[in-house]
Amino acid sequence: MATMVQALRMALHYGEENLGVKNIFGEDVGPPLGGVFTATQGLKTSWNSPLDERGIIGAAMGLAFAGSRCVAEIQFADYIYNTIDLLKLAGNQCWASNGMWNLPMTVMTPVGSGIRGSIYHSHSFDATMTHIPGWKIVMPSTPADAYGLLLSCLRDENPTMFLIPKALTRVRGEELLPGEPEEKELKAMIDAPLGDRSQWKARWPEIGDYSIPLSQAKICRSGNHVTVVSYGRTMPLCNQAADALAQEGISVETIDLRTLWPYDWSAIVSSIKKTGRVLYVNEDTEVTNFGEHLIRRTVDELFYELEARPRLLAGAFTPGVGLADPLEMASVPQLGSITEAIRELAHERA
Amino acid sequence: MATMVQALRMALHYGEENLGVKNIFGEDVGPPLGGVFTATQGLKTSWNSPLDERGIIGAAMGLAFAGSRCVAEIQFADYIYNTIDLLKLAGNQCWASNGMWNLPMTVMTPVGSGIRGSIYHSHSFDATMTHIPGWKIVMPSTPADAYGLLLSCLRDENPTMFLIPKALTRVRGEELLPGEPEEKELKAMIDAPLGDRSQWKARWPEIGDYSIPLSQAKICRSGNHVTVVSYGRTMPLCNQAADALAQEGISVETIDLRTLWPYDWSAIVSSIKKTGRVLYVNEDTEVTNFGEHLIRRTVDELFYELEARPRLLAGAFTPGVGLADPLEMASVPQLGSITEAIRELAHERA
Amino acid sequence: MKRGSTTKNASGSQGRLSGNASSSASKKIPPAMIASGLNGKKQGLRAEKPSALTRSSEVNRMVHAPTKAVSPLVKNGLAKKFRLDPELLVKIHDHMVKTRALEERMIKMFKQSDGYFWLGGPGEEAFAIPLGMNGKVGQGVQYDFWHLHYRSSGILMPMGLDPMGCIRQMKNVVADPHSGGRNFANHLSIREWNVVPITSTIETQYLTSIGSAIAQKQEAKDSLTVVTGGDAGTAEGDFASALVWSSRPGNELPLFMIVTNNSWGISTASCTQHGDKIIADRGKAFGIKTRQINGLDVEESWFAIREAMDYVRTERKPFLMEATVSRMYGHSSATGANLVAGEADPIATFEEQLAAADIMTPKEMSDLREEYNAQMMEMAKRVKEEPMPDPSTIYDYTYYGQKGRYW
Amino acid sequence: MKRGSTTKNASGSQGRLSGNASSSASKKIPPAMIASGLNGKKQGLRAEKPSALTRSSEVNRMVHAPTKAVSPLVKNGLAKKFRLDPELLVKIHDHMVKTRALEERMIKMFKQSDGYFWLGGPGEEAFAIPLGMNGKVGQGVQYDFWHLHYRSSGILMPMGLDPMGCIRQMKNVVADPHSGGRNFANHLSIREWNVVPITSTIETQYLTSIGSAIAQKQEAKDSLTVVTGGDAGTAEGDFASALVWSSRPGNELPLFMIVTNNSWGISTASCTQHGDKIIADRGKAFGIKTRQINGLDVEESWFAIREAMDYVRTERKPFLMEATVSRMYGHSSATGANLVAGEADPIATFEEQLAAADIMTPKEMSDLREEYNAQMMEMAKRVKEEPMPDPSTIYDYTYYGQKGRYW
Ligand SMILES: Cc1ncc(C[n+]2csc(CCOP(=O)(O)OP(=O)(O)O)c2C)c(N)n1
Ligand SMILES: Cc1ncc(C[n+]2csc(CCOP(=O)(O)OP(=O)(O)O)c2C)c(N)n1
Ligand SMILES: [Mg+2]
Ligand SMILES: [Mg+2]
Repeated sequence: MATMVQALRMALHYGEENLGVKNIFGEDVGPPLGGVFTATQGLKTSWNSPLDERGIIGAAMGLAFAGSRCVAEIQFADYIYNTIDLLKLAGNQCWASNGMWNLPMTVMTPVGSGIRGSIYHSHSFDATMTHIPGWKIVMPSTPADAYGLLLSCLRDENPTMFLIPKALTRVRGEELLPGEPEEKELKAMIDAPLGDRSQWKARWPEIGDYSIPLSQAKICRSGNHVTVVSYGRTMPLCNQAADALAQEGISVETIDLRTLWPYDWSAIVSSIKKTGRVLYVNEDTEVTNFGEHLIRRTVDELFYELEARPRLLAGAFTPGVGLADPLEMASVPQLGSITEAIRELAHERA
Repeated sequence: MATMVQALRMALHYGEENLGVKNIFGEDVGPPLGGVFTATQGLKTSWNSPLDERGIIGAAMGLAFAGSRCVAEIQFADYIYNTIDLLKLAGNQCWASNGMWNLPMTVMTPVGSGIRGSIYHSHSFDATMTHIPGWKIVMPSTPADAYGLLLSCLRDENPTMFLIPKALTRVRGEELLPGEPEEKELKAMIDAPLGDRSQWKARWPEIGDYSIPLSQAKICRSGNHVTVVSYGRTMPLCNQAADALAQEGISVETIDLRTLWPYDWSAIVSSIKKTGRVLYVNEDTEVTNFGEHLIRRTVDELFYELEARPRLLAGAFTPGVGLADPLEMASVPQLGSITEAIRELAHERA
Repeated sequence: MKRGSTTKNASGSQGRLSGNASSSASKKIPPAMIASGLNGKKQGLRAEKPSALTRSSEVNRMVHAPTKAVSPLVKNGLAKKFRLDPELLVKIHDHMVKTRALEERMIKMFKQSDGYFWLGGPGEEAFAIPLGMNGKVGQGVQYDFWHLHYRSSGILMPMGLDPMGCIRQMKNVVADPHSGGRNFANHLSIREWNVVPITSTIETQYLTSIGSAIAQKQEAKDSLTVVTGGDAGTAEGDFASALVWSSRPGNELPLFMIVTNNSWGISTASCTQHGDKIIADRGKAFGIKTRQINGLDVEESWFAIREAMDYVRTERKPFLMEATVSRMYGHSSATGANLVAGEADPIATFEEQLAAADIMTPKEMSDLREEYNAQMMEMAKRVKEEPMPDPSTIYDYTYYGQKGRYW
Repeated sequence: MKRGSTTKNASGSQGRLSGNASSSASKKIPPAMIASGLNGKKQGLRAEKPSALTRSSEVNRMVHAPTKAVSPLVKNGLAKKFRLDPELLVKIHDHMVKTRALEERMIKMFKQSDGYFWLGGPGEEAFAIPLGMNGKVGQGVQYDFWHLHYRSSGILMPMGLDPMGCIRQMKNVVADPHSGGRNFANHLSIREWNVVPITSTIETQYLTSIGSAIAQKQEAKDSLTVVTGGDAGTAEGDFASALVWSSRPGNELPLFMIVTNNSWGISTASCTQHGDKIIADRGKAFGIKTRQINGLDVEESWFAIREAMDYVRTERKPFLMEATVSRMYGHSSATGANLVAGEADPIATFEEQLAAADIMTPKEMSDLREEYNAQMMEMAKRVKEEPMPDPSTIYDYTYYGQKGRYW
């Protein structure tokens, strides 16, 4: 069972071989490191860029203008915040030229907490990013989804933003990708060795064209009492909470949004129509948060079908995630707080 | 009756004389132009900076570190989007140093539509900015409020963001500031002449310490049926709509939020408790919008007091505001759409 | 106009061009292709789209023609001794006048409230037209890419820019071919010629230019990327990023970086902000070839541009050029868009030289000007009748090919 | 250690210092003030806070003492002929060893899971300590401001940095004086000494440094702003912004810009990314004084820093210095934090020189190292018992002075 970084690597390889990806670049993306999370090890078109995020996004846009498909990495989403103007431009070039131009490019960047990254390695990016029109935005929570969504990004004619939940990069999936060798074998094939790597070459397994369409959510657990919508790091926690609460007789439907924009509203609607109760969970700071958009839309379209007020569980509105364990735990949703929020919602009187 | 830019100029002068403001700077902020909206004409500490927004925000932070109070202008909010990382830093330095440092600095920037600014001179900034912790954020809708709020910003020990609704910069107020000379006289005193200005000096009227505390909303119109919360360009439109709807027997309470963060929640609560209906109006694009935060909080705390679903009227989620008149009109709230939204809300069956 | 009656001197101090050009020829790299026709006929309202692959030999013939005897008509040694063929000079002049007529018409439109905002390039023609004429024009990575400043109508004119398209954008009508009525005047976009959308955001084009130059480095033998911007804008870090990325050892980019220095950023004088008295010198620490030129002079521009482009095309390495230009109508309509005293007029200078060299008569030149003025006026009149975009279209093309509200 | 037994040569090729220093004295600008005591006593666990206004004359005496006869103990001409007074050399060495001991203890803490992350400055001591010692240390605009990179413990050590504070930050306990357990190791912040919070965001310090330098230009006669950063980081446009802003004609800033060049950005070799082979050369186009030095050598660093600081203090103009340093334990704990073969050790070199010059014996030096190692170990032990921050405090100090949830 591949980890998420292994899945990303295989998807990028597939992209190089089959989808015309010609450049995979960013800070420390090429050899010898292959990315600080190793997502780009062994790839034939990967290279190290100057330490310049604005240059990285600009270069990606220019490559896209030239019709050369690329994947640009920003090492941590914390360091993408000096490029918001460029992301806005990338998202507006088709519109501004009244449909003349399109920018087929993918930006990927690790987001969120979970590795004790403290103030400058824990930021989320979903709130800021979903406010920028013209992009498609995805965030997987499993290796298989990471693989399949990345393939769809690499096929899209528009700029795509691939958010990698950094806490999950080394978590193994439960599903095998078609053609995926077993764990040890896979590791031997595509993980760069420690020490000297100058002679090393990846041997790539034949993983097929397993792609997951954008804008399609996934029902992770079916249930009738409460709908929980999440993505990324908090998604597995929501599933765990659902499993635990099943013991208490609370039937929770969990939905992995997977594509944040344009998102699968119909999946949410069907579920809420069934449960009448919804909790949105993400770990970005809670003010002007994407979950608040989802609540607004829920209120707009489903107000009179709700049995309880729709809720958001998100990150505390602090300037950062503190390093010390108690601080990180208290700043972003954890299994405990998620479980509690679902339980409370389930028990609220209609 | 001063215009908003005149009020800003007088407040900045007051700041130079009484509040320790030592540098007012930005692109074209100093002589001869005194700002593209003339907000900084005639001020003794104003100067032109290099064309570099990142340098401008960085310089402001450094001045604040050095205890030198400053006002930095970004010529249009459209051009502040390459500094979001720096705004995040300015907002986190006190917190990151566990209270050791504070940054007394004010950034001001014109926002929004209304001057046919098309794609790159019409952006709003309230959504992105309210997602950044550690700042106080204001946005006036009248000259008097502009004066009073700016004074409070210049007194604050924290970074303050002053958003100028550019559509209202030349609109005259209804209230006179204490000590304000009449219109013509004021113009002769503080508006730079056309042509050669090298010998010109402003003569400043004695406007007192008329300041408006931050985090205090203002009830513009009292009413019982519907609460409307807005700020900036759309605020006068909401008031006009309220006046018009009064003729139809709809009693609208309009609230000018004035400080967007930390905002005056209690003013909103009192009003909604009375009306049971609320419409939030702003012109930023509607996805992951600050009004959605206000709706979320309304739902969180007042769900069971609402007689109708709370609503948001905001800018269309497009990559920009198009230049042609029909495009701008259709992209951001106008008097017609605001009036219609209030009417619909008032008529919705409880 | 009198053809062939002038002088030509290819052996001056700037005579490196022919050397370079022949060295490029010996490397079997096709020379730069000219962007516009040379038949000397006045063009009709609708500019013809030139073929990118024609006329290169024609240009070469004219530029490299053997030196002729000095014309007896050149007066007192005061007149410029042109090195370019008269036919080419006349063509350049034609594009310059046409560009100016277009810009001045758009200024008038602004003043008559037929458009909300104007900014553009009067004062840059002597540099812009030679630049555009030396482009390799077409679509895709084998052709030059253009990441341009908002004063670039002159660069695109010799490629066959349709003035009506510009006027439509000025009036923001739905038929505006660059933005469908969404963007400001001179925010041009032409995918067929690799002209990426011009944005107002100062200096970001220096970042995007990196990418198309990378693609060209990887996939093309002689195409290059041109990026232009103003002097004040070089204070943005993005300018430095282009220097860094274009000079990575072993990965140098075919990037022709240009700074058009008009000494101002809106109301702010360069000399008050720029310790880098010669902006081009900023390339030196990176080992980038640099040059500062007088962009108000047609021939100096022509030869400097040819030389730089040949270098970039053949060496696949960057070049940084700073060209002095003027800002004849000030920054934009926001500052009045009136003729500014003291700003040099490169067309006036060029016309004096052309007259002195007996290449064109004053009457020919004023006739030409009037003809173009009349054409532009006619277009501006026509555009008044054209429809605005429909409000229902605001969501169109948020994504490629998408129409209508999508969420 | 043997005092006064070594050589001193103030007349070498780097002899400009005394000239500059005396010229600054003649302008009645107070000389740079030394940041740390010189009494040669081993410091206790708790470093004393030095007074910013003391000891300047003491340093001057040592640096400018008349040349003494060459010690007979200097061997074979191989030994370095020191120009600095032995007492000062011993003090520098003391700070270097103490800094190294602190960093190596923090690395051990990381490996023992007493902290989540380490990065720091082993390999930079020969440059860092002279830099810190020449600061004018205190609070407010009349003192130097420090906008520092995350490898700067050595700069602050001579000012009196409390190692226990660093160790507390490493263990993110509530008593961490720099961030209250919120930030990574070596993300120091000391308002009393104008050390602004060190952030992880590469190169943004070059932007903030502009502001404190403006304040000093306006309000102070001889204080300056120091900004430091790595080599790879200069690819960010922010580095160029500092060059632009510090060299505005007539508004030049007292900004001492430093690049510590260790040839790497994490895993990426500088030579693969930087066409600017000498980073300092980037200042030249701006008319900024520049210099590239060997930051692995104590005396070269000392004199270059003095000279540069004197220039900035007296002329109120910027200086750009590039110092070669090493990265002895690699980038950070993320890359293992193991000793890297081939990386120069400036302390080892310095100790050989000190021994050869008979300024200290190997035994004295190893005793010193052991003593500091023991002190640091003791501190690391103590910190294990200290409490973590309380979760209820996450909102504290979002605003100045504010505690608890505020909205
Ligand atoms: C990023 C950004 N900041 C500010 C502006 C506002 N602005 C428009 S033009 C201009 C001056 C540009 O000067 P320069 O780069 O010299 O170009 P010029 O207009 O002189 O050709 C400014 C400040 C902008 N468009 N973009
Ligand atoms: C803006 C930003 N981008 C990326 C990073 C991730 N990062 C941390 S250190 C580093 C390399 C820095 O290299 P250099 O500037 O040479 O400093 P050194 O670590 O070598 O001292 C990178 C890329 C960051 N911290 N900040
Ligand atoms: Mg200019
Ligand atoms: Mg380095």
